[in-house]
Amino acid sequence: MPELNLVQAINTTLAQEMERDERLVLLGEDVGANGGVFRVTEGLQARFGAERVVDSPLDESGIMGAAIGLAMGGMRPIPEIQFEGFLGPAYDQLVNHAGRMRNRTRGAIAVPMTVRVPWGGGIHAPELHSDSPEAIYTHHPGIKVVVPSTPRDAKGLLLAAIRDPDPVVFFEPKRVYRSYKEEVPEEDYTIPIGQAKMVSEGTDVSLITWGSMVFECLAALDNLPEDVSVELIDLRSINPFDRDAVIQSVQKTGRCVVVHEAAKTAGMGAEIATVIQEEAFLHLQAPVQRVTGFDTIMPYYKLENEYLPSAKRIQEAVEQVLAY
Amino acid sequence: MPELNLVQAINTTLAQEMERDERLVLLGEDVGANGGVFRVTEGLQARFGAERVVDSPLDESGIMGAAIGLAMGGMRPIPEIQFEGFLGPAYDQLVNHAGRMRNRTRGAIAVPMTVRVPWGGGIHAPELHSDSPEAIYTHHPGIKVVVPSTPRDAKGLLLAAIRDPDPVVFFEPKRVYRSYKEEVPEEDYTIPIGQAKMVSEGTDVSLITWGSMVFECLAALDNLPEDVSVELIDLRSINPFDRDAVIQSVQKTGRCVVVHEAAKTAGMGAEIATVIQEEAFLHLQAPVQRVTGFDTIMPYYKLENEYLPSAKRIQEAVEQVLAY
Amino acid sequence: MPIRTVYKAQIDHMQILDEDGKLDEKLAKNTLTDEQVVHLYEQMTICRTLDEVAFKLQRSGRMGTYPQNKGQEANAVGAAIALEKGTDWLVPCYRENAALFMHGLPMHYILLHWMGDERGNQIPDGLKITPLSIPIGTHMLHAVGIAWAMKLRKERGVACTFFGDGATSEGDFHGAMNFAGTQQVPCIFYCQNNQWAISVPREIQTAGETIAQKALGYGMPTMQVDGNDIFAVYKATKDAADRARAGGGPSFIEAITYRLGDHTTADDAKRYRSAEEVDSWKLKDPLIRTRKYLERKDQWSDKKQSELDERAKKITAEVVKTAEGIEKPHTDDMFNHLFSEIPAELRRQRDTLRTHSLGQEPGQVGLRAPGQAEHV
Amino acid sequence: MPIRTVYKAQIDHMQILDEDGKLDEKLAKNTLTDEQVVHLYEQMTICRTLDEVAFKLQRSGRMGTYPQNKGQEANAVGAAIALEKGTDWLVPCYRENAALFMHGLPMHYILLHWMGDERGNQIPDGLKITPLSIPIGTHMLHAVGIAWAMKLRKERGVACTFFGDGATSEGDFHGAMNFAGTQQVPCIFYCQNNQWAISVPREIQTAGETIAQKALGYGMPTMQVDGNDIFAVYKATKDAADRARAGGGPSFIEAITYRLGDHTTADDAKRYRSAEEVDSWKLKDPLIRTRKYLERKDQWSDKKQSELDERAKKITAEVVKTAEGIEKPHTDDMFNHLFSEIPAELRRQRDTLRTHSLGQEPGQVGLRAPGQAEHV
Ligand SMILES: Cc1ncc(C[n+]2csc(CCOP(=O)(O)OP(=O)(O)O)c2C)c(N)n1
Ligand SMILES: Cc1ncc(C[n+]2csc(CCOP(=O)(O)OP(=O)(O)O)c2C)c(N)n1
Ligand SMILES: [Mg+2]
Ligand SMILES: [Mg+2]
Repeated sequence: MPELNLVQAINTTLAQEMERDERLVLLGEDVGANGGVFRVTEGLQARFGAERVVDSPLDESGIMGAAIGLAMGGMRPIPEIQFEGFLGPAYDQLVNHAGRMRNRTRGAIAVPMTVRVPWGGGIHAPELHSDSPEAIYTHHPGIKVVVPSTPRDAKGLLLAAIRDPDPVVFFEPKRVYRSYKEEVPEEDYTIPIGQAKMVSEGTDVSLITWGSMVFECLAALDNLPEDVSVELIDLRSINPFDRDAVIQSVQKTGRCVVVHEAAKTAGMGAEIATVIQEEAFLHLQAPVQRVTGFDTIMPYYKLENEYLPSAKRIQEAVEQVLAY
Repeated sequence: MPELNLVQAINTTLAQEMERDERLVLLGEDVGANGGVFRVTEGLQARFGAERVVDSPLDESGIMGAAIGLAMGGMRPIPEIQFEGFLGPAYDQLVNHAGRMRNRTRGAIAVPMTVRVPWGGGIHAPELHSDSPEAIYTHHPGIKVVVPSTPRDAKGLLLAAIRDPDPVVFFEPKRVYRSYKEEVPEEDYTIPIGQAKMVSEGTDVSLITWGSMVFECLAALDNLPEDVSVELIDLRSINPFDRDAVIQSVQKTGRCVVVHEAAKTAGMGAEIATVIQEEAFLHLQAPVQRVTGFDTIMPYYKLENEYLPSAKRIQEAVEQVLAY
Repeated sequence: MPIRTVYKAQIDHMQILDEDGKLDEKLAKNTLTDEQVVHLYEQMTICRTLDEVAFKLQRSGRMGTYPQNKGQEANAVGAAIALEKGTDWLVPCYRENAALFMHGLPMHYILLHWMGDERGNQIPDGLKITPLSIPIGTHMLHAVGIAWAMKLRKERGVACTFFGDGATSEGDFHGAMNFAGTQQVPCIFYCQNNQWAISVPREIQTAGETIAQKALGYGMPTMQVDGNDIFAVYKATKDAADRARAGGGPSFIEAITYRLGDHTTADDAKRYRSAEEVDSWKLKDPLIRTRKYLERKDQWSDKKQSELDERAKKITAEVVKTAEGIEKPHTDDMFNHLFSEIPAELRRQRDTLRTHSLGQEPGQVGLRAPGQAEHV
Repeated sequence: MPIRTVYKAQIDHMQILDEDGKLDEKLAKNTLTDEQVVHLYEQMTICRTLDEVAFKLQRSGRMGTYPQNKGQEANAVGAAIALEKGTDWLVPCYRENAALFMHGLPMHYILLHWMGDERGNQIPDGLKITPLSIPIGTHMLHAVGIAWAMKLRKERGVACTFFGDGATSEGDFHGAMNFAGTQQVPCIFYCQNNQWAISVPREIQTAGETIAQKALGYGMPTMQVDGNDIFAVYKATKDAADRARAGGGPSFIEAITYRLGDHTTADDAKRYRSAEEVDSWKLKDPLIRTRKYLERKDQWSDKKQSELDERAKKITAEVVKTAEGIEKPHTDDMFNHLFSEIPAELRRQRDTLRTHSLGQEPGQVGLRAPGQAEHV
């Protein structure tokens, strides 16, 4: 099995699936000769031609709307939005068209497409290049949202997303792109959307997160006393998310910390905490705690590390939850 | 004191404030000769001229972006977006520019504007005319969000919003526009953004809501046994919301139901429930319950009433929370 | 060269059938046969009758807001007959009812839609039609994508999208035009410039002298036609479709027309436009003009007219009956079609019709056994 | 009339100073004095020196991503000198550094910005400049609003907004052009068409033959200029500003130019464009051409050049020192400026630097007494 980083895993998976399914078309800014600004689509235009790997005009709403039309016309588009901050102009097409089409036509018209979007902070990029808007696209019904944190998961989730008959937003944690390698099976496999991954089993406290924060949580675990048994869950899918995994874990541990990069208020941490208190109320030994970005704009990079949840902040929250 | 409905209260307040402050400019689709599709700006163009009450091209992003520029240039624009469903095209300008400008310029440039938007369901309108996206604009830092439920509150909150040095989204519950009248003082008064209203005091359960759901909650109260003492709180401001009022109420009652029109998942109900369990954990006698829109698209009007929280659903949740 | 000209353009306006029903024979060559004209006249009449019926339904509380097509019918029928049913896609806004009917949409679908029922959008299999689009100016991008798909799949189809003058101000109009141009997709942009976007007149919508000139920025062939003239509409659409099929890419058509009614039943056009203006446009009504032409060619009579009126009444009465005969949808319907497979939590919401989750023993609250899959 | 012409247009391209430094005297009349040309040459040289310094800062890890202006400097300085400092607004993208400096922005602000510090956007009082705009194509609407505000306030200022060829594809470009046209605001749309949007060439960006023709759709005066020619840039901008001040509304300028460097320090332009293409544009470099002109007019010498180079080095070294001397911002800074008054919960987050709320006695967890107001 080859060792791949996240960029390579997505790249090879795209190639593999484009080989298998002629309906796949990639479109986006700089995805062609340049191979994308993160090189995720490197070599694909040379291999599959400029008809299937399309450099688009600089217009995210156009990319999204045209992709919706391509899907309605029988293709399986994979639009790329260059950074999650530029989903803004495409928001209306995504939530009000892609997310509604099947429902408003009572199943007559579907929009099978996978929207690939580099996501999250941690790479010292300019403004609007480090956000994490997963809660936004989860609150709007009709769109699936996934955030793989490792190359192996990325492959399985990407294949599941592409083959899903509905629109999926596939957020790619930039910080992980080249910072982590693992063996990725060459064969075809999918990971069901909506299934969390148990990263480490534990009995004292549940730690729930996704994306690059999985690694920050792992770092936090390293600093915790040996006898603290943490159950670390990588949610992987945000919409729908694995309620069962979350609830069962907290029913077991009675304590929970949710960690995400996005701002706290009305973020996914709130939903997860609420589901826990709704469904595991009598098991809870302490309030569910949120370790998240602050309720302010993701700062320019000098303060980026202060904004993002750190291993230290996570550790502190875990300790306090345990001490409650 | 004149008895006014919500439309009249907003209309007269706009006129009053335009008289006082020359920097105010209204802009939007059909706000001029037509007085807005809900007649909220009726008569204002005739009174203040076409330079201050501007019929704009059909372009919500343009309206929002130009309003931001007007604010940067020293005016106090009041853009109207015709229905909340059409905030979609204006989303990027609103969250990524209006919401960020002060912070990204470290206070050098501000965007004082009030975005008026008819909001919510219940009037049997076509698709995208009945949504309630308050959680979206609350999750994105930098924008204040208010939802007055009565004419008197509307006046006080609108004046506070217009005079606020930062962008405020002013959601107007359509269902209330002409369905409720009350006396509205003629004099100038503001209601601080961030301050909830105690609609009725109680000791058994806190019922927290906003917008037209205030009236649905009142209807639910009518159907509850006399001896059930419900504390009904009209949140009025969503961002920031009155954490103190919520927490203190639940510390007293130990039980809480949150009601809103928007879809459940990642809606404001989650944030409120989470804050409650964070800050009043040991007082909670039962899980906080959410009575909300379902996690699907607001249906066309034949099923609209089935989608929206009803007095019956609210009553049921209150009874179950009490029985827990 | 210090100053040199780098670009030149010119836009023409075409009219074939004038307001008195007189035809320009040269331009009319190879356009519509008399038989076709009769057919289009009938379609326009039925559509207008439906408008009247729909208006009454709304007024009597049996239907929600409805936008009449009155006055603009020539655009729909002239374009529809120039396109191939089942091959070409129609991507409408909401003032092209007759085009949809001609391409196979059962008439009661339109009423169902405005009666607040998504099943009015549940386009029957085989029809190449997208549902009415409520958010203005956003659906043209879908037409571009559909046309693009046809190009990639080497199908001969063309996508024709309809929209109003107001829609040309939206950002997505710009995107659609630009993508269509750069990808050279077989797409026709049909703008029904009816002079108003609700209460906003064309002059406030854009500072350009014409709408047609907007296409110049995208290197797209463009022209103006008299949109109340079925011949001109037909010819412009047919030429654009032929060009698209031959690989010539997209085209833009600005059709000058007028809505004779209110914007919708929720509107009162008297608030913002003069009776004189409306009256002057009544003289240009496509129905009157087409009838005059047919009379001139001895293809029409009062008898035929009253037969047609009778038939239109019967058809539309039947349509109303069908639409009103359809039972209110089951609440399940609002959950079942969000995704191809309904997620577990949404299924719970559907089955319990509630979002709150109390009422069961804690410990078994709505939980399935681990790993137990959900199937619909 | 069956067919009649309803619209005609023509677009011209203007060059005054050619690639060899030769001037078209007639067109150059009333444009730049020799003294001004020297000044602009100096400004361009300093800006280019800053580019080189910035590049090295990035490569040595002392600064984040940086977009060089190299090759495009004539646009910035030619436009800046045509506009009135302190009266007219500059609403830039990120390749107009020299214009901002000429209108008063301290040079270290630009470095601070790219060093990941919002204080680089904290425009000093009195300057009419908006900060660099990262999201492409969105800031032109702000220029329109600012211009509109000046019109309403009866000020004589003009807003000039800069953007690239790629930016013209965004929906907000369309909106900005349309609002500017309908409101007839004093706004200049200055498009630096440098042939590329990162790796996407102009031909893939739009099917139009020119970018300038995009303005036709909005009824806006439009032209092309040689963007590496300070005279042409000056004249086009000055004419547009004069027209705007006289109430003539907005104008569009497409300036043909080229970025000689990579898109940013994160880019490698060799992946997508040929050395021949870059070489051919090196010959059109505005610095070379301006120097040739000055030499031709005996206004320049090798000595002056080495003095200037020396001075540029000193200035930019000073700027780097200033920027690097500014201490990392306090974490409070990311909270203090979100709103004019900091809300209570955000204040708690600022003061505790955490989002979770445990650690105090339950019952007093982070709560203030009821009614106790928060003041900053
Ligand atoms: C995005 C969006 N904004 C606003 C509206 C409200 N609205 C409905 S129709 C309309 C005017 C449309 O004008 P035009 O495009 O000329 O079409 P017409 O109705 O004249 O056929 C407006 C503003 C909407 N439906 N969608
Ligand atoms: C809305 C948005 N989409 C994408 C990007 C990423 N991006 C940054 S610069 C750029 C190309 C800009 O091209 P152009 O407008 O021609 O300006 P140039 O860089 O050539 O000066 C892109 C795609 C962005 N910053 N903003
Ligand atoms: Mg119209
Ligand atoms: Mg460029």
